[in-house]
Amino acid sequence: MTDKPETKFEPVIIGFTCNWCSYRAADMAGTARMKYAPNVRLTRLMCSGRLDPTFVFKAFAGGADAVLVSGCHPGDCHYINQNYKAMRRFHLMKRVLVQMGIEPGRLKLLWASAAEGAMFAREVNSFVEEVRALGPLNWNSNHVHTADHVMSVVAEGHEHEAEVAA
Amino acid sequence: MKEFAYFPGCSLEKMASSYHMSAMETTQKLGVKLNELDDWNCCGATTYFYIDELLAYTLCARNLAIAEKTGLDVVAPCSACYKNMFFTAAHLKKDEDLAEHVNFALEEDNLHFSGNVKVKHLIEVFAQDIGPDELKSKVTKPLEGIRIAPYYGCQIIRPQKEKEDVEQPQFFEELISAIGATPINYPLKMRCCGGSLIISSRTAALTMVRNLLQSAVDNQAAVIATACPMCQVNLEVYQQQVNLEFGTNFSVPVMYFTQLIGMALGIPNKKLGIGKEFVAMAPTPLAVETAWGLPRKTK
Amino acid sequence: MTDTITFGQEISNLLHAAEGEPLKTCIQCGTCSGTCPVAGYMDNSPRQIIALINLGKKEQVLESNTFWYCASCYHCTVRCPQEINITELMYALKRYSIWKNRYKEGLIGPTFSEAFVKMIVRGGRSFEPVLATSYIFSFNTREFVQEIQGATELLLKGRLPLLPARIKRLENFRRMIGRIIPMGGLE
Amino acid sequence: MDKKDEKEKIGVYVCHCGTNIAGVINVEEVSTWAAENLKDQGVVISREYKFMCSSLGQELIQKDIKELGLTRVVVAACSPHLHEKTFRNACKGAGLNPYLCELVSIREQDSWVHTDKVAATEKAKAIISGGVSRVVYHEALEPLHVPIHPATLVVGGGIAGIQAALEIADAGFPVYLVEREPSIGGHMAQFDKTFPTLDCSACILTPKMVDAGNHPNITLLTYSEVEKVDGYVGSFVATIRKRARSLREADCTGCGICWEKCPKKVVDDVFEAGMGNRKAIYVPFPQAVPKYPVIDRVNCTYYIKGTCKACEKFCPTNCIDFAQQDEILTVEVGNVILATGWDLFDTRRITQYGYGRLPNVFTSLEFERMSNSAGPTGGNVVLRDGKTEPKVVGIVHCVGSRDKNYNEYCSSICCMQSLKFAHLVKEKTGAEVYNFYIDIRTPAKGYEEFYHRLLEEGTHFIRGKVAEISDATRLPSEEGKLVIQVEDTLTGNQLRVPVDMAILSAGLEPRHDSKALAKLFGISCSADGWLIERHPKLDPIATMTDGIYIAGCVQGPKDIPASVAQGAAAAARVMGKIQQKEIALEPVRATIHEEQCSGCRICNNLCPFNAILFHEDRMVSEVNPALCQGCGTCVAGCPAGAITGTGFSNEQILSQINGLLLLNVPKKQAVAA
Repeated sequence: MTDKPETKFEPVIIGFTCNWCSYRAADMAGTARMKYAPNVRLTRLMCSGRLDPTFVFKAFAGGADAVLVSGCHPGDCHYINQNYKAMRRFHLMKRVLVQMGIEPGRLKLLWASAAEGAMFAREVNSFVEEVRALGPLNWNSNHVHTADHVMSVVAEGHEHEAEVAA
Repeated sequence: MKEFAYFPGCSLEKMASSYHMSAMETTQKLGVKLNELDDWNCCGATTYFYIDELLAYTLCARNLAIAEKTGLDVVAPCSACYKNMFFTAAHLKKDEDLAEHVNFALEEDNLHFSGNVKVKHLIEVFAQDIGPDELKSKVTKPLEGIRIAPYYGCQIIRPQKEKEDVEQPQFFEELISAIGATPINYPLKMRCCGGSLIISSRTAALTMVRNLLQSAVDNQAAVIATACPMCQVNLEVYQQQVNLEFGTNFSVPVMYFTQLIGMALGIPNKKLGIGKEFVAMAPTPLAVETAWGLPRKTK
Repeated sequence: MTDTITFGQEISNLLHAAEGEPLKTCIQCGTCSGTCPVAGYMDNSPRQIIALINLGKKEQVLESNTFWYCASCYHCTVRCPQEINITELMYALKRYSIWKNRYKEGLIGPTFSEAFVKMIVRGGRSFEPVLATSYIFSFNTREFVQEIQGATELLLKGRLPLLPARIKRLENFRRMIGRIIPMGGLE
Repeated sequence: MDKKDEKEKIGVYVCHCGTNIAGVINVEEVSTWAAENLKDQGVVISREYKFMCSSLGQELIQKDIKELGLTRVVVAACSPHLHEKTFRNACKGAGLNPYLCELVSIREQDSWVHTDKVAATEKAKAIISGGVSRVVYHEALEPLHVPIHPATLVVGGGIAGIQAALEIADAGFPVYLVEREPSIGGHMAQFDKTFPTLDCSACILTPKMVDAGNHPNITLLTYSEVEKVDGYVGSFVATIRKRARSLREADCTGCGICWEKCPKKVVDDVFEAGMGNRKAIYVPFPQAVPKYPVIDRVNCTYYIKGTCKACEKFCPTNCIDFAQQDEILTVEVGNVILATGWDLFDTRRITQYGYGRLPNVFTSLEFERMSNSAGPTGGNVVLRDGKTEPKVVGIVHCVGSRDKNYNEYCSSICCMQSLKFAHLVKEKTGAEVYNFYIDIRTPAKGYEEFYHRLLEEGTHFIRGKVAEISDATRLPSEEGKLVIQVEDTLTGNQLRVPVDMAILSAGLEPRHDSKALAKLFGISCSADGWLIERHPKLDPIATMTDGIYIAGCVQGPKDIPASVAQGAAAAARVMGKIQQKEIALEPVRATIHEEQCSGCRICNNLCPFNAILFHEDRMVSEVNPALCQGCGTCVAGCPAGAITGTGFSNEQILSQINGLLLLNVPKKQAVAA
């Protein structure tokens, strides 16, 4: 980090997309040759409802500077309403991130339909800029840098969810 | 007893003093206390927004901030004041950046607006907080047989705030029924009286006033009830000019709804500011004569 | 993407609480103009104004009397099928033309508005007799006589103030305005 | 994460896609990098090729599988939505289980969207690294096979449902046709003429209704509703409530004496759109199928007061049964077609158009009934007084459509419907007709020609959305008329058009209970209430739930030809399924490991398809693999981690994340990336 002060910080962002809407939005952006920042690396899930909070914390623990969670628009889920569950988890994860000393701005939720390639590209760009402004993820040294620790926090997240589900 | 902060607005100081008087009298009788805001300033009508949006928001916010200090919701009897204050409060609550600018200016008068004031129109206090049923129970001299045209005008209901009916609302009619009078249904009850165009675009405004008066008269209105000083002035004071301009012969009394409610509650005319109008309300039906304490004519 | 900002973008930027360029979504259905009580007096109907803005015809828009005829009744706004706040658009155009000091000759609106705001900035409250001087002299003789008659009658009924009302904390008030508009701008 | 004991042999194949990928990404560099740096992961070979999807490219992979004994394959090319099947089949051809192949996208998500060649190349490495890490945890899977029950449930007896039922029944398979109203026929039975040919609606519909009623393969269940659906494609079990008609159908001849003698008149809000009356015992219209009446128990004097029984007294076959109970039927079917149709937009919501307040404002359905010779006015176009013919008629388009205050979408049929009305009004009364439109949309065969015909007939067309309809008259010429206020946007004129009658061409809305229907059948429904098809272009009649198809207006507003086409198309799909006798399902499913399940039941509520069963006796949950659609929400929600999602397991995803972050790559190179 110290060698070239003039180089821009290039964040690494892990993106979770659902098979039906947001992954197709990314495909659509590609087919239409829309350009966006190369900082996002996407993973495909069948549904945003599949997003286990562990994945997000694993990504942070593994060195991602930010995580993008995306799914179908509320009301358009191909599994009826599972994206609402993703939304609930998203809010819980934000809270947990704060407890872990990570800026909540490093986690973004994006609803994108299969037709919204342009929007997807635009939102990715603005997210990259937001994360660039936050700088590299500098995890508080008090927090142990291991997956084990993350898991214990995740378990806490699950308890919250159990309450919500009940 | 319900209590509200009260923002009278410039018109009610003199031009529409009868609205002010009747508002105070009727609310007191119905158990609502209106506390006039300390050192309020003009809301700017529509003109501030023509010149500078930020200035407009700041001037409205000053009144809102003064109201906020009292911890009460604020009531405006004038539709333009109401609309300005309502949307200023709404925008400031939503737009942090705007609120910051405005509050920076307000510091000069040791004020701060944090968005915790609800803004109501005076007629909403009657329609919602008091309610037609409660009003009806307090009526001592029902205005039986009087055909009243409720004139909503524009800015009480427009622009739309939530999902309320902006085309055919009924609350004004309900209040008129509650005081024993007959609300008339006429198609132009929601149309504009011309507002400040009476100054800048006279012919246009006079035509609008003419159409409104015509619609009310065609439906046999004995009196038009308004809830806004601007509407009252346009419909009443400019009636003569309409007659000159179009060769018509209108003579329709235009009263504030609070004056009509006041009559039904048995408040003396003088306390309601009756007598300041250009077109006196013709005491045709017998019931009204009794209500007004006038001697009955023998036929 | 163009570097220069279009007239439509300029106007959209003046619309508070609007995202993007709402005017671009206009389907030219004419609901606004059909609803407008003053449309008959406008040289371009509100719908045409939107079309002109979208075409970038700045001169034609500024020469139009349309927005000075808007009575702020908001009837078009509640009916617009695309939820465009047309009344706010009219406000925006008024502000734009005052800032650019460009408006159709013979309009009372701009002069009156400036007089009104100056009055409030001075005293904090409205005072009708002073206000009248900003427009009354532009009336023709017949209108002038009618207006004076109306005023006299109002005075006789005790409905016109003889002295201007002022607010108490006027100094604070003026400093407050100073934080929004540098004094001298309007004074 | 513990590595598996036995190392997989992985082949990596990077596609150039001509210059589509190679133009931005340095494909050779990526390929070499993978061979060198992903060795620890098990990569034994890495190749690049011009077009991997070509037969030569596929053969390249197949050859390596056979010769090098590859156990896993990663192809870095286009989106899996394009060629996943291709490469899976290639692997299958070489004897490798197709699910052991992973396609990662370096085209749509890399070369096509980035311009910085270095960054794009580095990203491609990360993407491939993710794919390699993931594929290690892939499992050999077999598609699920489910037998198909030959019967079909068709819900909704309008033209789309009738068409679907007839097609399937004609092919020799049994159909249950369920209709809520006492007769099939739907909205089409209410119409007079159909655009653009002006065929008589009843003339073309009635034969089809009769066919459906008499068909040996169709079980008609009218006055009935589906209450519950269990099961999955191939074997659904539907519970249907057959409401009591209050008469024994077997004995009824449909002679009509009962409704002639019934003393109770009721305003018919359904079939006559409020324009006419029926009796408390009634058939909705003379050509009703089936011919049996029903007793409307809400309005029948006997059910209200306990006396009357006029129908029973006069019935020649003694078939009236006041004590009849609703029947609950359960039927087993392999597929379902939903064709429940639409509701008319409630024009009262647009108060400025005055419907309900101004008597001579009519809705489109009211006009349909009025112009129908079997309707309440005997086919005469008259004002609300029932006798005066209008001299001027205004037809308002886009009522409740193309308006964000009501429905944003275009209802697609109203333009043509309005043109039809204009023609009928002119034909029947000779009145002047004004059409107020925003745009005239005539995008089907013969439609534009019909519009031209109307232009020639002298109908007035005014381009402008009507602002309001009122009785606020000003001029003597407006006296006693309705005034339509509108801007003629083509000339910029403000118009006040006085008319005697205004017809509101109201839009189509989803059925008021369409959301409940979607929930009942476990399919999705858009925010405005139309059911969602599997693909808007390529699969408009299937849904995301296997075995459930949609046809007609339940999917979105459409005209009669389109509804019929969809009904037939849905039938063809169903018949194809039935012919297969069994179907293969993608094995992306969740499974619960019983020994880890704590029986907390959190997953039970998470599943949108009710695929998770709870065994009270053992206190564990179990996933029904045929019902499970593989969304994975339960996998993510299980606090005990007892659920695995095949194809998207925690190991697969977590390992892919590691790969994407280049954690599986020796440190030196990772930093360079």
